Amino acid sequence: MSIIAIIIGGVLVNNFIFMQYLGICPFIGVSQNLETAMGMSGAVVFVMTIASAVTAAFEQFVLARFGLEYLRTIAYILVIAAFVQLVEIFMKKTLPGLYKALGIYLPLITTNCAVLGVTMLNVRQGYGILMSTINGFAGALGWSLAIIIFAGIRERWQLMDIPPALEGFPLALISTGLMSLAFLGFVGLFKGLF
Amino acid sequence: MKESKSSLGFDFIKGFIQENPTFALAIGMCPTLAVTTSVVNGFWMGIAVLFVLTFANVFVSLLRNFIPDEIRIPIFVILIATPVVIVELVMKAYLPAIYEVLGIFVPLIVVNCIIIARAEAFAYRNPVMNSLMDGLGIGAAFTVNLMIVGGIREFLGTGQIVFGSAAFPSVPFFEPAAVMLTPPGGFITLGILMALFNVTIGAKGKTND
Amino acid sequence: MDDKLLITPAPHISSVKTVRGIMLDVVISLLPATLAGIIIFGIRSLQLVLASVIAAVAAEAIYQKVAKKPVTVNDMSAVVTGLLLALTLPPDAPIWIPIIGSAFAIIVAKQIFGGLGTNFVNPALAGRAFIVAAWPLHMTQDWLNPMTHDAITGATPLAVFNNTGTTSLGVKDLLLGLRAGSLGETCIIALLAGGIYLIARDVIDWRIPVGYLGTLALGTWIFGSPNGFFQGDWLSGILLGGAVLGSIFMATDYVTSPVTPTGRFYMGVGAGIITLLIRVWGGYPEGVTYAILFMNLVTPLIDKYVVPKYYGYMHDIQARKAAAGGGTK
Amino acid sequence: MITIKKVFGGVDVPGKKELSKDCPIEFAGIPGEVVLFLSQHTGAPSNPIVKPKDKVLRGQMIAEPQGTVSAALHAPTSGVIKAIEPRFHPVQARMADAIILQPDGEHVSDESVKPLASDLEDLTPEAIRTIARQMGLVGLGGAAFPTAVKLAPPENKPIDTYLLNGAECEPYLTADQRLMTEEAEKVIFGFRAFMKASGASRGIVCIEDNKPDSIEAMKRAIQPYSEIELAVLTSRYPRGGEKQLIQAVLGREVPPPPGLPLDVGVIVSNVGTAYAMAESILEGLPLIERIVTVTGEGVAKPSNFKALIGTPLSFLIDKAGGFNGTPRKVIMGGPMMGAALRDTNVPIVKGTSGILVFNVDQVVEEPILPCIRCGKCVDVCPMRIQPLWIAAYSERGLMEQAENARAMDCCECGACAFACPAKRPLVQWIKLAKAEITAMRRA
Repeated sequence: MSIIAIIIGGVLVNNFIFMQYLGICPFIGVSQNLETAMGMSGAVVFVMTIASAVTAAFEQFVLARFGLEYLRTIAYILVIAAFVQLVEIFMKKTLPGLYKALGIYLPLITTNCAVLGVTMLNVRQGYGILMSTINGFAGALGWSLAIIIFAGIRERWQLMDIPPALEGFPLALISTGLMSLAFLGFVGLFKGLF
Repeated sequence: MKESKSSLGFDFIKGFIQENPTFALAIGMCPTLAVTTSVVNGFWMGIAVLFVLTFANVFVSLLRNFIPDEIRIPIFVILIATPVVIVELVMKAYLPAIYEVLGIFVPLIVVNCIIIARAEAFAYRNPVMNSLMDGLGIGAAFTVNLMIVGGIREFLGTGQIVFGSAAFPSVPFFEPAAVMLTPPGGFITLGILMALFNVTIGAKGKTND
Repeated sequence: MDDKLLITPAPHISSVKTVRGIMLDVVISLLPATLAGIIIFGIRSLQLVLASVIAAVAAEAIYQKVAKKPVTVNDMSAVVTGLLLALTLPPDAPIWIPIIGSAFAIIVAKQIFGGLGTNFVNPALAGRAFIVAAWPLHMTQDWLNPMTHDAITGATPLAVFNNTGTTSLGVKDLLLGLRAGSLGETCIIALLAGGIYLIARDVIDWRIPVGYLGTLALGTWIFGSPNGFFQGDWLSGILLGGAVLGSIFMATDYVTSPVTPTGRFYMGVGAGIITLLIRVWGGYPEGVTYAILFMNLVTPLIDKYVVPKYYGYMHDIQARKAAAGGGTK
Repeated sequence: MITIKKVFGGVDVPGKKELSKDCPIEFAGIPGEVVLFLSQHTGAPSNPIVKPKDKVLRGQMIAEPQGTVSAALHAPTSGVIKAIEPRFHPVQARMADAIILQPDGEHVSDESVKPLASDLEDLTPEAIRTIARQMGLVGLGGAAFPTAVKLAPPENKPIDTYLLNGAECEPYLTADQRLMTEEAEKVIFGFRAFMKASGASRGIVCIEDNKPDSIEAMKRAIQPYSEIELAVLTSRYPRGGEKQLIQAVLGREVPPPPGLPLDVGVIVSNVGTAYAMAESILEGLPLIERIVTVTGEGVAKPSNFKALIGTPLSFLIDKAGGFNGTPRKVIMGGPMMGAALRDTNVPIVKGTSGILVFNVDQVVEEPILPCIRCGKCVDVCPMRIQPLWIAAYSERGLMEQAENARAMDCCECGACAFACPAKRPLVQWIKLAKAEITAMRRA
């Protein structure tokens, strides 16, 4: 499966939100307006890509070598938590601008199901380090596309009288359902072509 | 660390109404949507979360006086990850079919907001017994939620609900809507259920954050 | 005598256009296609259309009664949704499919957001996507042969075209609609008549259908034929399937299409590209529903970034250049 | 002659000028009471220099301008000052101080009312400006901006073209049309005075093509003057807006607020103002009378009056044959930008160009529906902004977002609300937003 197929797969065909149910909580929590959505997307793309690479490397050089696959869950979550902590410290010093922009989202990301989810998917698909990184990047792109589109839609809700019972989560979930109906069209896209 | 003096019974019951993880607090969305394609899947996922939650609550509560405040999150993570690994191994051994169906969502229990939230908000501040009841209560409520959503989606999606060999109704009396098993169906069903919850039970002055 | 004077803000006169008038125009423009569907596919089409429209209107009335909101059924928007949904169905679909489809379209895709003007996806298409996902067999097999009304054997003309890049149907058959296909999509002449009526009545913007069909034709011409680029039969490409019905009546739905003319053209082009993607490389024979739904999702972003250059825009540009120029000097 | 067919947004409105375009201008006569508001122009209100019970003559100054951006007030007829008290102001829709004059019926002119010059050669630009200030001249197109200030552009902003606005794009109103047709020479004389005062080397008279009689008259009047051209524009609302006229005739765009036509070297004045300038110079008559069209299906005999400033509406409507059927709406100004009035015993002010009376069947009372995002308002907006978003933000009180959506650019022409199928009062919401934003900026 070549790189292009993974990218298109991650963004359109099996989008992390609309097709794989991953990363729903921050998706609904942070999509009130476009700026925060873009900020979150930046953080997620950055973290998911690097996290996939780091966990894939960790899998290959530590877990596989010493046969500790059963510790995968603990190992991965600790690696991700540590990695996010490291990134925060590193960015505070060298990239203050980017840090300030992503600041509030970085700690949030460790509990984002999508990050741990993609690392688990990489293992299931049997991807190497390069393929895992690309898959992490593609998944993050798909996630970002979804949240940016949703933020565009939700910005208009401030101009509407939404029934109180539906305010917040219920309407967000139903809207995500409607959006995933549209993404159903991409099922089977480019199958077997690349 | 103020210790709340709530009764054990209340700790168990509150999980169902005021602090219903899915419908009132709206946390733990990913598994609630992903695995609720059938009552059985919902049930087993609920049990897994129940076990992990209770295990974590008890141990956090046991060690709450020894955990330094600054690094409590990594310790919580370890205390949660341990039971998850246990569940993974047990399920892989005894319920391979279910484990295969639940897929990556069993290990994902580690990042499930419900567990970290309960550990942080309750177990870290309350005695063991209360934490145990709280874990059981929230876990049981979550299981019931998953089974309700799973039941609706399975019934509408396949026309019948299957328990092992028994199936109710034996022959579907309508053409099942396969969309209920797909993500769109899941999102819309849960959304409508949450709205109904807000309109009925939740409406009694409880603000839904 | 004076106390009865009305005090309302300027302007005190307004155009003859009303929301109800616009919806009425859309219904009128859909009648030729509906009639053609009934003639080509038999009385079954009429039953589907009636069931769909009645279900849509009933769903809106019931929801608004339950939600204790004023019943706005007479603005005809529910009638339009029901009619549009019916036209996209296979003629032999069972009667309960348009009923559930319309109910879903009106309640879940439109009313829960607060009624007319608040939904972000085209209700009819959301209903159709829901039905296709729920009962795929009905929606991919219940085709009928034109005029003879018997079930077709083999693939639909569009599926054949997607695979072979050619179609056995002559342009005359395509224009008259004598082919298997959805109830209202086949008779191109009737659709074009409705389209011209809407453009003449200034109800829809030509930029969406032209952008859509133009992009689809270009794309089909480039990628449409299996034996090499730039040889595709683009005319059959746009006359087959639901492209004409979708681009004239569905993509131009006010509430879910961009507000600026340029934005509308981009929506048309985008929908054309996605339809091509799905038809040539996708998993379904027809991509019109999903293309328009996807562009509905992206419409708020188009509206946010495709903004007309306001009056006096050039001055701000020159002022900024001068300021920047001043800075570097 | 330049003909301009290109349109820049705007809407096709029913002209409805046939009701009164052929009625010659007639003097409205002297009403029972004349009410002169101290603030009936843009800028500081004027200062009264008379006391109750003073006897005044026609054309005598009764209030002096306060500061540079202000205008003088003169007695429209001879009589006694009854009082200086607050009265309901039709345009500002609130109580405002006004000088109440009790006419004596003799209509005797003050001795200052005598020709100041017979030819422009012996008047310096500065002299023209002081005459404009002394005679209380303000723009009669509706904004009522003091003319003297307009004729004094700053040095760094030279004026190369002066536009005479005879477009009168508001439906029903025919005041400018009658003025151009009957008094073309005086209008051009006043226009040349403006050009001389502002230093503009080129003048263009702009008229919409639905006024053939005015076009003929003005073409003959500008014959001897090579520096003045005639531009005929296809009828379209709001062709007569200042910014829209500059864009259509000269292809220039005024910078966004606080930009002024000065910034692109143009000044625009109404034909009524030019005529008042000519009257001031040739007869020494201050701005005490103006042409007002009383029209609409609700008036028995639509007509164009030369009415005294401060004449109550009821007097003019009775002069125009009274109501024709029961009135449903009385509007001061045109149907697109005019203000609906509570009752008819309010006076006309310097900026009043017309009085419109609608019966029940002219007034369409439709419910306000939710916006269906049809984009008609975006298509017609001459300022090329998006009225639906500004109005939606304003409706919800989100004034910062309304400001970001360029609410302050709105020229309040009403084209969007006219075109809106959901009959939403877009202009009302946008005006509310503009007021809030100005208040926020000041706070």
